[in-house]
Amino acid sequence: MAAGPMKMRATMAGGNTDVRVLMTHPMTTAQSGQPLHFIQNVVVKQNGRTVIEAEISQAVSRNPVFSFRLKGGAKGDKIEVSWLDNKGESNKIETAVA
Amino acid sequence: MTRLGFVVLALVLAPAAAQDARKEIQKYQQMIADGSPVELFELEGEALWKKPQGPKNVSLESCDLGLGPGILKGAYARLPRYFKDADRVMDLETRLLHCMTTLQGRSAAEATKRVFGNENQPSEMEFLSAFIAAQSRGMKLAAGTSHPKEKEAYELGKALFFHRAGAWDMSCASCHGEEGKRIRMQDLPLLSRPEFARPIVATWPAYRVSNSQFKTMQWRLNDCYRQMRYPEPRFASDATIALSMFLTVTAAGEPYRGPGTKR
Amino acid sequence: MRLFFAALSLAAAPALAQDVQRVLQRDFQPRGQATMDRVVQDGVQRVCTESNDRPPAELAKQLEADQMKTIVFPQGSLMGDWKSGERTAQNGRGLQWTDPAGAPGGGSCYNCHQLSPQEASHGTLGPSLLRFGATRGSGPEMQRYVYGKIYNAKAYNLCSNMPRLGYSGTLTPEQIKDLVALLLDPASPVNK
Amino acid sequence: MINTRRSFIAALGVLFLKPFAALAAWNEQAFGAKSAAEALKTLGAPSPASSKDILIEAPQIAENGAVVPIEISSNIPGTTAIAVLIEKNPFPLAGKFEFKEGALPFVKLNVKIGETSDVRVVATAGGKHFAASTEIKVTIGGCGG
Repeated sequence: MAAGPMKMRATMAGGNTDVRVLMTHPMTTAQSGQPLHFIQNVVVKQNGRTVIEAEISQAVSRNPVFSFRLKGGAKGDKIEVSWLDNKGESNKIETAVA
Repeated sequence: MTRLGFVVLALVLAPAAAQDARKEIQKYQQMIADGSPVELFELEGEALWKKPQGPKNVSLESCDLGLGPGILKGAYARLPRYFKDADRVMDLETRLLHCMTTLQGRSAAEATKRVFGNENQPSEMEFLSAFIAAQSRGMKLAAGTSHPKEKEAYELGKALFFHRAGAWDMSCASCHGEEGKRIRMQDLPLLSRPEFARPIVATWPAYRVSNSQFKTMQWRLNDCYRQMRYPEPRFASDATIALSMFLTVTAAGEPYRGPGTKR
Repeated sequence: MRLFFAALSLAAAPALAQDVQRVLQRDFQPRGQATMDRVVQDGVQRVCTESNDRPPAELAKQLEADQMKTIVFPQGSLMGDWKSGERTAQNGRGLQWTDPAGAPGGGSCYNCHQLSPQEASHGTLGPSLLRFGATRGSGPEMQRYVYGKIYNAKAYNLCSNMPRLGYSGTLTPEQIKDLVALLLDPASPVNK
Repeated sequence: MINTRRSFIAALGVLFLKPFAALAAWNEQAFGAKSAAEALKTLGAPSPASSKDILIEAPQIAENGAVVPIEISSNIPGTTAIAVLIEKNPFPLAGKFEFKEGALPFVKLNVKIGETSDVRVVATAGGKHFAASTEIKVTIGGCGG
């Protein structure tokens, strides 16, 4: 799939917030013969505040899936995850902690 | 993976013991299933299910998959089954095709123009299969077995499974007819036996990590016949539905756990 | 459950081989080099399907003899180059609708057999052929046996799962000779 | 390398459309490094001390290198960053995660591993660097047809 939709689940588990996020993205490598196209930045926000900043390479698998864990938190917290790729395309998703 | 397979693998991958190799491959399979992007396909499939299309510009939302118009929950687990309105046994893709032509007014030629997609552009059938199959998670596989045409399909599927032809004299059983065999490193389940058919049928359709593609059961059968050196089975043909019927009835009772994630 | 299946098989008669042939003709289509003549069973395929791969001994003997007549043994040495043989053994292509017609195919040997010990990714559908020549010798008789077996496995065991690689046009005589060398040449990794 | 920094004009466009992008940085030098040692030097962690408090949960054998799941967590107090390096990949650095106040040093992701390789994880805590590694074997499946 070309770069596209995301899906996210954020749930309370053992007093912490578990975040699982799926991103539709080709993540093509320089070796694949296709134009290099991959996500470079991923940012996780909790109630508007940045909690995780990631830089990633083309070595992350196609259609990336990440799990993160936030300290504490509560049901209803707003979790936002956004990505930006090497072509300047981006996407984000927001969900409330269940 | 067979016991023998693991011994060989472990010898090659010394010093890991056979038991460890078995455990590690199981762990790999478990972990790729946990970290699977398969839900992205379900999401796109849901959007396509609800999208008005075709000359009649309607969505598939009133498509009857066997439990009544628009009822998705558990519908996939009951397929293939006989449909009175078409007087035919249908699997999921065949039924979807039926709804595309009857509800949306699309031609069969247009709707089947591109049934198997690729990693850059999955097909409509693939997205829809992901979404619909997912609505049967936890439901026991129970393909139709009471209508005479359902029984006929089962018998035909069974006969096809053991029928030897093609440039390489193969039947499905040439590879899937003995316990504990593998092709290269790939396990070959003995699909005519319930205990081996169950975990396989319960996890199709599936996301394939080796090529990042979502694959339907129709594709699975099509690609088997390609490798068996046969001509191509027609999409949604009675032969393919009969084979699905034979496999699904053999796997009856297994709770559906798909869409799966495979190597 | 058992009762249920018993009832099921009573309710619908098993599909007959002729029915299946008819269904294949109707539900399959030619694509690329995979033409429709491939779904027409020949005598071997029919007998093996109908007997569930256990043909009556007399009939099997007769049909095996017929298959033996299809094998064309080349003049001169049957030992080719084991290095080319290894490449052919690794190659799983040929005769599929995705393969270009006429292009040299592979033997798909590793799909089912263990050969060179260096190749860990081998199947188990067929017996291991590790040290095949070292344990069985590599004289003219053995060369002839191996060549013939690869050319048409059904001449030796009527309902073998092994494709008739020469008879079907999958492999050329040169390629089969290279595979003979892979199995029998003392320098081949198979025999090291 | 084709993955040059986005041009200024492109960055400007992104700035107006997507404010998030303007803040993003991507360490081109570290990601372009062709060895793990070079990448670590660029990250300012040339010789991390080995630590048992970095946990790497991964299968020792992967049936397919295109998707290898790895779960990483650090029990080193005050961990603020985790870097993942796949030694045998052409560009070993696969990712770098910065954990701010409110995040636990934990991440699970899928990576591509070209051939059997050590996977090294480097954690940063209190300005110091720690490392742990595990080997992942990549096998071949399928029928080659």
